[in-house]
Amino acid sequence: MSYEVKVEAFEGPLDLLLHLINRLEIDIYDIKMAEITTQYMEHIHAMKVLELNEASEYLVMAATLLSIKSKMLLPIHHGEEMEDDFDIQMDDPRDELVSRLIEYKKYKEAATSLQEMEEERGLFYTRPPADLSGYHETQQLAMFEHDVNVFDMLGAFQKMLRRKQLNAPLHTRISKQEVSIKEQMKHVITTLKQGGGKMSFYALFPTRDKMTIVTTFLSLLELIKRQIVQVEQKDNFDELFVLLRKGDTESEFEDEIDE
Amino acid sequence: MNSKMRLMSKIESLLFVSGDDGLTKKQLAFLTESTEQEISETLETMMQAYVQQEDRGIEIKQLAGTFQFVTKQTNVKSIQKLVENPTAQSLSQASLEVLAIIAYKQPITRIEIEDIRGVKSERPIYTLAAKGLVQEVGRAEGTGRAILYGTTTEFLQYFGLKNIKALPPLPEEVEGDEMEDADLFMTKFQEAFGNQE
Amino acid sequence: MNSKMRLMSKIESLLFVSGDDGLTKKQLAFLTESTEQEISETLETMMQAYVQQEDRGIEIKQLAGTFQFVTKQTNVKSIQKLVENPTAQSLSQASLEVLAIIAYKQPITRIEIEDIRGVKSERPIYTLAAKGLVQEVGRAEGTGRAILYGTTTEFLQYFGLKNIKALPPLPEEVEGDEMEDADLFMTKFQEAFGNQE
Repeated sequence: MSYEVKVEAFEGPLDLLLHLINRLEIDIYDIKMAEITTQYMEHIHAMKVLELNEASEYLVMAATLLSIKSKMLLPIHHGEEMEDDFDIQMDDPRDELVSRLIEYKKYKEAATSLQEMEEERGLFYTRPPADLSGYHETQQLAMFEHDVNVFDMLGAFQKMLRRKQLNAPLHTRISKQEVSIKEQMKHVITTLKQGGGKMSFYALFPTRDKMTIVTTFLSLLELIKRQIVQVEQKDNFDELFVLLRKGDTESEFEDEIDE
Repeated sequence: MNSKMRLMSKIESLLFVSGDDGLTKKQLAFLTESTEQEISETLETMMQAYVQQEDRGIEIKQLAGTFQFVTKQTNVKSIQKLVENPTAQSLSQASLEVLAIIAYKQPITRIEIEDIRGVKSERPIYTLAAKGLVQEVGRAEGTGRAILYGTTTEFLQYFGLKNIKALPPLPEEVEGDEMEDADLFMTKFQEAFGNQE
Repeated sequence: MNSKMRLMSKIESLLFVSGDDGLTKKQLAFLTESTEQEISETLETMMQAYVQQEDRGIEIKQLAGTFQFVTKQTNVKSIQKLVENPTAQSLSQASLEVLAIIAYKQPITRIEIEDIRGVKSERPIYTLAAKGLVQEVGRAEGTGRAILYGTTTEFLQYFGLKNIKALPPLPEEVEGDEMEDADLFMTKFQEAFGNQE
């Protein structure tokens, strides 16, 4: 491979194709199928696409490219008459792909201008409405404007988070209570017991909180090191399982952990 | 003249307390007991004056349908010192793409969004909904009655837009009905590919 | 002179965004990168100017060592009118905020809700309870035995939710980048582990 490809660099097969078209300086209306297919294949190999969530999308696109490529080869094997027929009767096999690419490109560019607007908007600040409760003489019933839905509620919450961004650093802030590795080790063991001694690795990470993920991970490493748990994976890309070593009682773990 | 200054003073008070909710011309007229015409003229004068006066740190902007006070861009550095994680909020590339599609194509279903992007888009849609930037605006007809997504007022506020029409035009429109093409694509591909095998 | 005007502009921006909390001279000096002496002099000038200029609707008030903007007393009637005819938006905002907090953090006390929002929340809670969307679900342990609030079945019905778990995730929990980091983390971890065996 001539150069390294970053996994996060592409938003999917269309994004990758646009990147290649741009880099190879290909006319989007006259895509050289052989060249782009080769390049595309090389890239998805380099990206270890099988590990990505979008693996199937990348593979379907690979099949599409191969299919178009082979269709374009067809008329060459026939005589000139056939080629004429081909031109009259059939569309260019690339048409659908081209229009998809152009459509996607439009929104990719629109996304870029949204990003610019986002940056620009970051240059000025508003303030939340003042607390006017002091002006109220009587308790008032607040009614919702229209039918509100869950998303309105989330929107309101989001607005509040933005408001809370202000003022924060000049006051003393109570940092989130961090879970210690020791505590997390105990938690992992309890979870494993509840799961019958064997659980999917991913099931041990039900949270998206980065701090907790890291702590859980470190606690697992520690547990493995102390041979309290072991990890099992049958084949590459198979699910990973965490196993609690049998025959140990809770108190033993407690003792080991507290050491 | 004096009455105009009094009106300006009232408007300043009202816009100050209403914060990022802002107020419309109609609301300002009602609250200050003046005509919408007077409000329009006075707002015009004020908006110019705030920008021109170098000792002012705020100005009036029309955002998400209302008039609101915002800080001047020149002071962004001082304010960012006050704000926690000033840049933490920016959206990911995936979210921006999905948001662009929803903004220009609304109302639109998840499947239609995924057809355009060529990848699953459940997660960015979720993130955008959770951030209050898009919401369910209805249900598509036909089987499944898929959720239709559209942008919110928060979207306008977030990107500093007066209203949805203030979005910049999409890069040159392509001839033909692309959505149909995109929808047909998979079917055709499957047929073509199936034959080849 | 010009630098003094720039300082005034910065102070106006900062006092504007800091709202009811206000800022001390020391904080203002830090944020604007000037001396407390400069801040004192400039604030003095500004405080006088705001009072004298009839077209201004806000003025600077010193409260317990902090400086903050308040609306001018002369405009109290207009603000009173706003309070009596609140924009539907502002009402919804407060109620929805409190509702979101209760829905996601239940059971929760009023004090905890106020800690999250940073403002008094008695009224919105009262309103939501009156509408049957939230209710007392128990008492907190410890002194005072504060009321714990939670959502009702009526709440689920109102928002068309099957159960409380059907709520979409909170924005902080789906923060795009964090999720990506987590995914990447898992991938890397898996690689590392695969090799180890």
